[in-house]
Amino acid sequence: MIQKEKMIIKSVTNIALDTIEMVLENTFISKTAIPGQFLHASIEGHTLRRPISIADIDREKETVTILFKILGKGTEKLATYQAGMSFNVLGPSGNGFQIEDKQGTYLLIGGGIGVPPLYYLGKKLAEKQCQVISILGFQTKTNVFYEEKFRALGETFIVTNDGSYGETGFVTDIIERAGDFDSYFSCGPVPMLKAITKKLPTKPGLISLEERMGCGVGACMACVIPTNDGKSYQKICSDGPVFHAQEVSL
Amino acid sequence: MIQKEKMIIKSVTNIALDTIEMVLENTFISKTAIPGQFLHASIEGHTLRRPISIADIDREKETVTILFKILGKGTEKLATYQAGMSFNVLGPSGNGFQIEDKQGTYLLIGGGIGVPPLYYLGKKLAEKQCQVISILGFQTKTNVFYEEKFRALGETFIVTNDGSYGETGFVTDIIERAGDFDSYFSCGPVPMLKAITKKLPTKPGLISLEERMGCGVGACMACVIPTNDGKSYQKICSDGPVFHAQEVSL
Amino acid sequence: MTNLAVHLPGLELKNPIMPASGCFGFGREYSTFYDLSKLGAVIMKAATGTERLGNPTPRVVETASGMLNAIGLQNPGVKNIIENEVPFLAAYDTSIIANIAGSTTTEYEAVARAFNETELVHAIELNISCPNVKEGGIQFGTDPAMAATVTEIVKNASNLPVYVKLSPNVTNIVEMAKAVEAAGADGLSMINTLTGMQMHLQSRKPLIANKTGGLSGPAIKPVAIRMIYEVRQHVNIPIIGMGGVTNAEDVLEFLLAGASAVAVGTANFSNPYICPEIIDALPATLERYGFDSVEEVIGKGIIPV
Amino acid sequence: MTNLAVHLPGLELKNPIMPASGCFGFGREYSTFYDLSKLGAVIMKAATGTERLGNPTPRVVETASGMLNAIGLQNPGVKNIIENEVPFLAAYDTSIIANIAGSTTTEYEAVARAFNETELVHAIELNISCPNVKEGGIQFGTDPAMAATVTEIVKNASNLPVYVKLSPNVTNIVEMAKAVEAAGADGLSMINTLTGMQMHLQSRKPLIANKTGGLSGPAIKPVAIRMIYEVRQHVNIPIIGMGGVTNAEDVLEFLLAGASAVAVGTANFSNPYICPEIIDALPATLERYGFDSVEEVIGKGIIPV
Ligand SMILES: Cc1cc2nc3c(=O)[nH]c(=O)nc-3n(C[C@H](O)[C@H](O)[C@H](O)COP(=O)(O)OP(=O)(O)OC[C@H]3O[C@@H](n4cnc5c(N)ncnc54)[C@H](O)[C@@H]3O)c2cc1C
Ligand SMILES: Cc1cc2nc3c(=O)[nH]c(=O)nc-3n(C[C@H](O)[C@H](O)[C@H](O)COP(=O)(O)OP(=O)(O)OC[C@H]3O[C@@H](n4cnc5c(N)ncnc54)[C@H](O)[C@@H]3O)c2cc1C
Ligand SMILES: Cc1cc2nc3c(=O)[nH]c(=O)nc-3n(C[C@H](O)[C@H](O)[C@H](O)COP(=O)(O)O)c2cc1C
Ligand SMILES: Cc1cc2nc3c(=O)[nH]c(=O)nc-3n(C[C@H](O)[C@H](O)[C@H](O)COP(=O)(O)O)c2cc1C
Ligand code: FES
Ligand code: FES
Repeated sequence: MIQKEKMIIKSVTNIALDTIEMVLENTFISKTAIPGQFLHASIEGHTLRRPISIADIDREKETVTILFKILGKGTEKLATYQAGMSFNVLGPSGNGFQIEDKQGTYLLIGGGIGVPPLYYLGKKLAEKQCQVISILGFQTKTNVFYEEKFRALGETFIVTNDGSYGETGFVTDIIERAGDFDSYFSCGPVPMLKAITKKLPTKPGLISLEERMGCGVGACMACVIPTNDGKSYQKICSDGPVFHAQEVSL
Repeated sequence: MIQKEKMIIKSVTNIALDTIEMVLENTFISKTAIPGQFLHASIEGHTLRRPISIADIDREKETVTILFKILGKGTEKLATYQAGMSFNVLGPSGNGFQIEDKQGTYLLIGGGIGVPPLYYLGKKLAEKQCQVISILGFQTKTNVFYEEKFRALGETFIVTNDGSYGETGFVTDIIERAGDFDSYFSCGPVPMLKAITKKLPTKPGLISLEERMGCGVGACMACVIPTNDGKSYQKICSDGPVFHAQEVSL
Repeated sequence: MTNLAVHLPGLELKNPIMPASGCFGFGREYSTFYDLSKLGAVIMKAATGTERLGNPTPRVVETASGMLNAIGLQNPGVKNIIENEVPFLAAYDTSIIANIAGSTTTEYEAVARAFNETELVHAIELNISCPNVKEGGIQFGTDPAMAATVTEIVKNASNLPVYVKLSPNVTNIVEMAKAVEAAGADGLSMINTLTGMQMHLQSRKPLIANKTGGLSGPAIKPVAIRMIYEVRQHVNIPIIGMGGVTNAEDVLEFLLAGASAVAVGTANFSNPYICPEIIDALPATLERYGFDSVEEVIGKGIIPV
Repeated sequence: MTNLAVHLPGLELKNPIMPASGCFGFGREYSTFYDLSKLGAVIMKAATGTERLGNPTPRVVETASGMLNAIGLQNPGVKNIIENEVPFLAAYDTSIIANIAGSTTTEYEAVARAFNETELVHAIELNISCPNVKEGGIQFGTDPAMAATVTEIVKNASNLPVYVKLSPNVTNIVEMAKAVEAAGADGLSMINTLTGMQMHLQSRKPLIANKTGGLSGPAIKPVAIRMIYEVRQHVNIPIIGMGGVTNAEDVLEFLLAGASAVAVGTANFSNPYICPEIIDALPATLERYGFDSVEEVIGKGIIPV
């Protein structure tokens, strides 16, 4: 269930170019959220909330970690918030990544600011003794973050578009080298998701999508994505943001 | 000359009900402002600046003191600012109280949040060895501020409308008791100024006026007051806020 | 005790606050936040004759103190709404207002008739002003004669009181209001959104896929207040006011300008509890400004000419 | 190097930025903050045939991301302006645009003729859209035939290029634009303010003494962008865009939507340096979005239908 919750900022860290990691304290969210869910954050002076994925949770410390990139006025303002301050969110929002209760090998494919939700997912999979392989794509070296954290979960490939760090090219160029896997999880820009679902037409996969949101709770019909039959829409904020790879029309 | 200046907040003190005293550090304003001038303050999230009078100046410490009452969204926001933060102002704005270079006895008549500009004026008059008599009117006891500071300048009468502190009634009820004086200076709500100018038709007096402002520099014609002949307007932000008592039509 | 009740055609409101159409779906999502019985009424998302898929995305974007939307009337069609949504809302102790839309007068007529038959809906809000659909919608909302025609047809198709929702995108709002009053409207609902656009610098194109969208939120409140004030002086039917309401002071502004009740749209997105919070704040706010009841405030701010 | 110059009828602008009419007086006050030669042009406060005292106060109030104003065209009259203000501005290396207003076509004609004779003014902005005066003003701005008539009269009264300033308070802005283009307008200027109102809870009255005022500032930007985009597709004369501009990104939005230059109004009140700051930021902003010149951006955002 979604609630309106006050998040107390414990720390703010610049972890890559224009990329901020914030650790937030809140009992309800830390106890109830699952990987792939998001927080709909209220930022002072803004009419609409901003959706930000949950990147990690520490249930003992009752903290939730978010990572965000400064892209426009909302994230710019959020980046000025300091430890000790607080803001309210609606959350945990969305369906999240449903993890089956069977062991296996899972491939995580993240692009840019789509990487964060995969980290908490990877941690949960590793906890269940699953094997985790990660491919993380970034534009350039200064954008790279969380490399060590993913390596701690399993084999990890870093790709930069310009080759300034790790492999050169796109995440899809690496998929073959990752070896075999049971299913995949992906989050990132739509062109990346398109390329991946095209490249892996038969593999079961879950992808996490983005769209501009109004309400964030399923009431306003702002955040829709057409289903694959073209006959209806799914709401990213409440039916998603996670969908079966072949369920929606990208 | 008006400049756009950054004011660094040195202290914020609650000195009466909903009334804040802020000490602001700035070289230019503290060196150039005269009594009765105001600062046109930019407050985050607001399109229009807010005019606030200069209540005191310490030229050595290079600080300017303002006093303001929380009345609406702008002053409410300004009241949340803390020491160490800063905001920008246009200033020093307006003409201010022109003090003649002759000694004498001067009556200061302030009403509510019209009291602040009279304090710096009184200090300047006292420095010039003039005799200062002050009549300060407030709605009720919890609104009273700066009593001791005015007493340090000369004889001071405090009046509250409800009689909860000092004398009971309006500032005009006290004027006779203040004895004789050469001229008067007044700032406060328009009904008060009307009553005073009516009661003292022949005494020279300077009154400070308020009006809602746009530009604050004399360009937009928002803040006008009709002249006494009804044939033209004066601009409160640049021709004022201080006018000869009989020059404008209240 | 301050009295929040308002009596309007078909609507015995326990308080003047209701969520605005399209900003509250059919109430399900917000019912997880609070008891909908608290609301004066609920205005449902627009219903059309058959299912509509709406516009491509992006459908919304934030603007200064507001937002643009071009949802395009996505809804499952009146039949589905009556079967699946109205009964859910009817379980709450609140009035239900059905917002109806269409491309043709026949469609409007059919939707009105269908809601009339349910006997669970208390009033119709006739949406002649949706700026985000190619056909119908806004044409009805900008031409007084067409507005009058569709009002008459909908009035004849049902026994429900009809509140005609006016578009602010007109030269003369009074003329529109008079036309629908003469055609039998029981009330007015105003304002719908102002047509606006935002350019997306990266793609060098309008950001909203539909190009234009409807501007809502605090940005448009002065336009709403002005239009209600103007219309109140020239028509006798009550007005449900809306446009940028975010707190109880705003509600008083709308009432003073001549609205009899107030709908809250965009503010639900910023704060899902906004409606109950405003309702809770109303008594103290009325008192602070010297009023004992909501009805006493209605139109009080109008200076006779 | 990015090229900021724009060539318009009568106006060789070194950059596309100019203060909007009424928000900059006649430049004197702002000349103490910076060198006015930095500006592409200056649009002066409205001039009428004889002195106008304007409306009672309060004349302005802040609204969400904007403000209302009802100055009421206070100005010392065209003769005084030509004697005392124009020479002051003419000393700067910038173009001067005279905003003219009137209650009758005869008044418009006389003011236009007077400015024409000075030979110091580069263009006329024909204000047919001031919402804050009882006579003239807005009627001319909402009726295409009247707008055409006054445009023709002003064109005939002077050799100066005439930019007609359109009111957004109309159902069909394209119709207005086409009417004045056909009547000989050399350009358009849009938008003027949206008519709005704010109620004052304490006094239970409209806060602005004139009751209604003109809404300006970021709140109205989406309406301005939409109207410019619409008009650009249907007329061939250039548009000076305005409405809520506060930074260089906003300027690009207006250019993409079809404006050829951009005026900055309300933002001068928040920041007296706003015009030079935007001018300084333009080259880097153009570059960031892949442009080498201002002229290249004009109308680039329009999707052909
Ligand atoms: C389910 C979901 C999860 C997300 N998780 C993250 C995350 O973990 N880290 C992160 O950095 N970003 C994430 N995003 C993207 C993030 O929401 C946007 O970058 C952010 O809203 C931009 O806001 P802004 O004010 O800085 O940008 P502006 O462009 O100024 O925003 C203007 C408006 O557009 C919306 N908007 C802009 N870009 C996007 C976008 N890509 N998706 C949705 N709305 C957008 C904003 O919410 C706002 O309403 C997520 C988006 C979604 C939908
Ligand atoms: C020359 C001058 C000097 C002033 N000095 C002081 C002072 O020293 N201390 C103090 O507390 N107040 C002073 N005021 C009044 C002060 O400017 C207002 O109380 C303040 O602007 C209210 O802002 P708000 O956002 O809290 O109120 P809101 O009502 O939310 O403001 C809305 C708008 O109205 C304007 N406004 C509201 N009340 C006034 C007013 N009385 N005068 C001018 N504009 C107003 C605001 O500036 C703003 O644009 C002075 C006013 C003037 C003109
Ligand atoms: C996302 C969204 C969807 C809307 N859908 C409808 C609708 O279906 N029917 C309708 O009459 N108005 C619709 N509106 C308009 C609102 O009901 C309301 O008139 C307008 O938003 C102004 O109020 P506000 O500023 O409080 O949002 C919609 C508004 C928004 C923001
Ligand atoms: C205080 C004020 C006075 C104005 N006076 C005039 C005027 O005399 N003539 C005119 O054509 N427009 C006038 N306008 C309208 C502006 O020129 C401009 O069209 C409008 O404010 C939108 O731009 P902005 O949002 O940047 O302010 C005035 C606007 C304001 C705020
Ligand atoms: S954002 Fe409102 S339905 Fe998803
Ligand atoms: S506030 Fe603009 S002239 Fe005084």
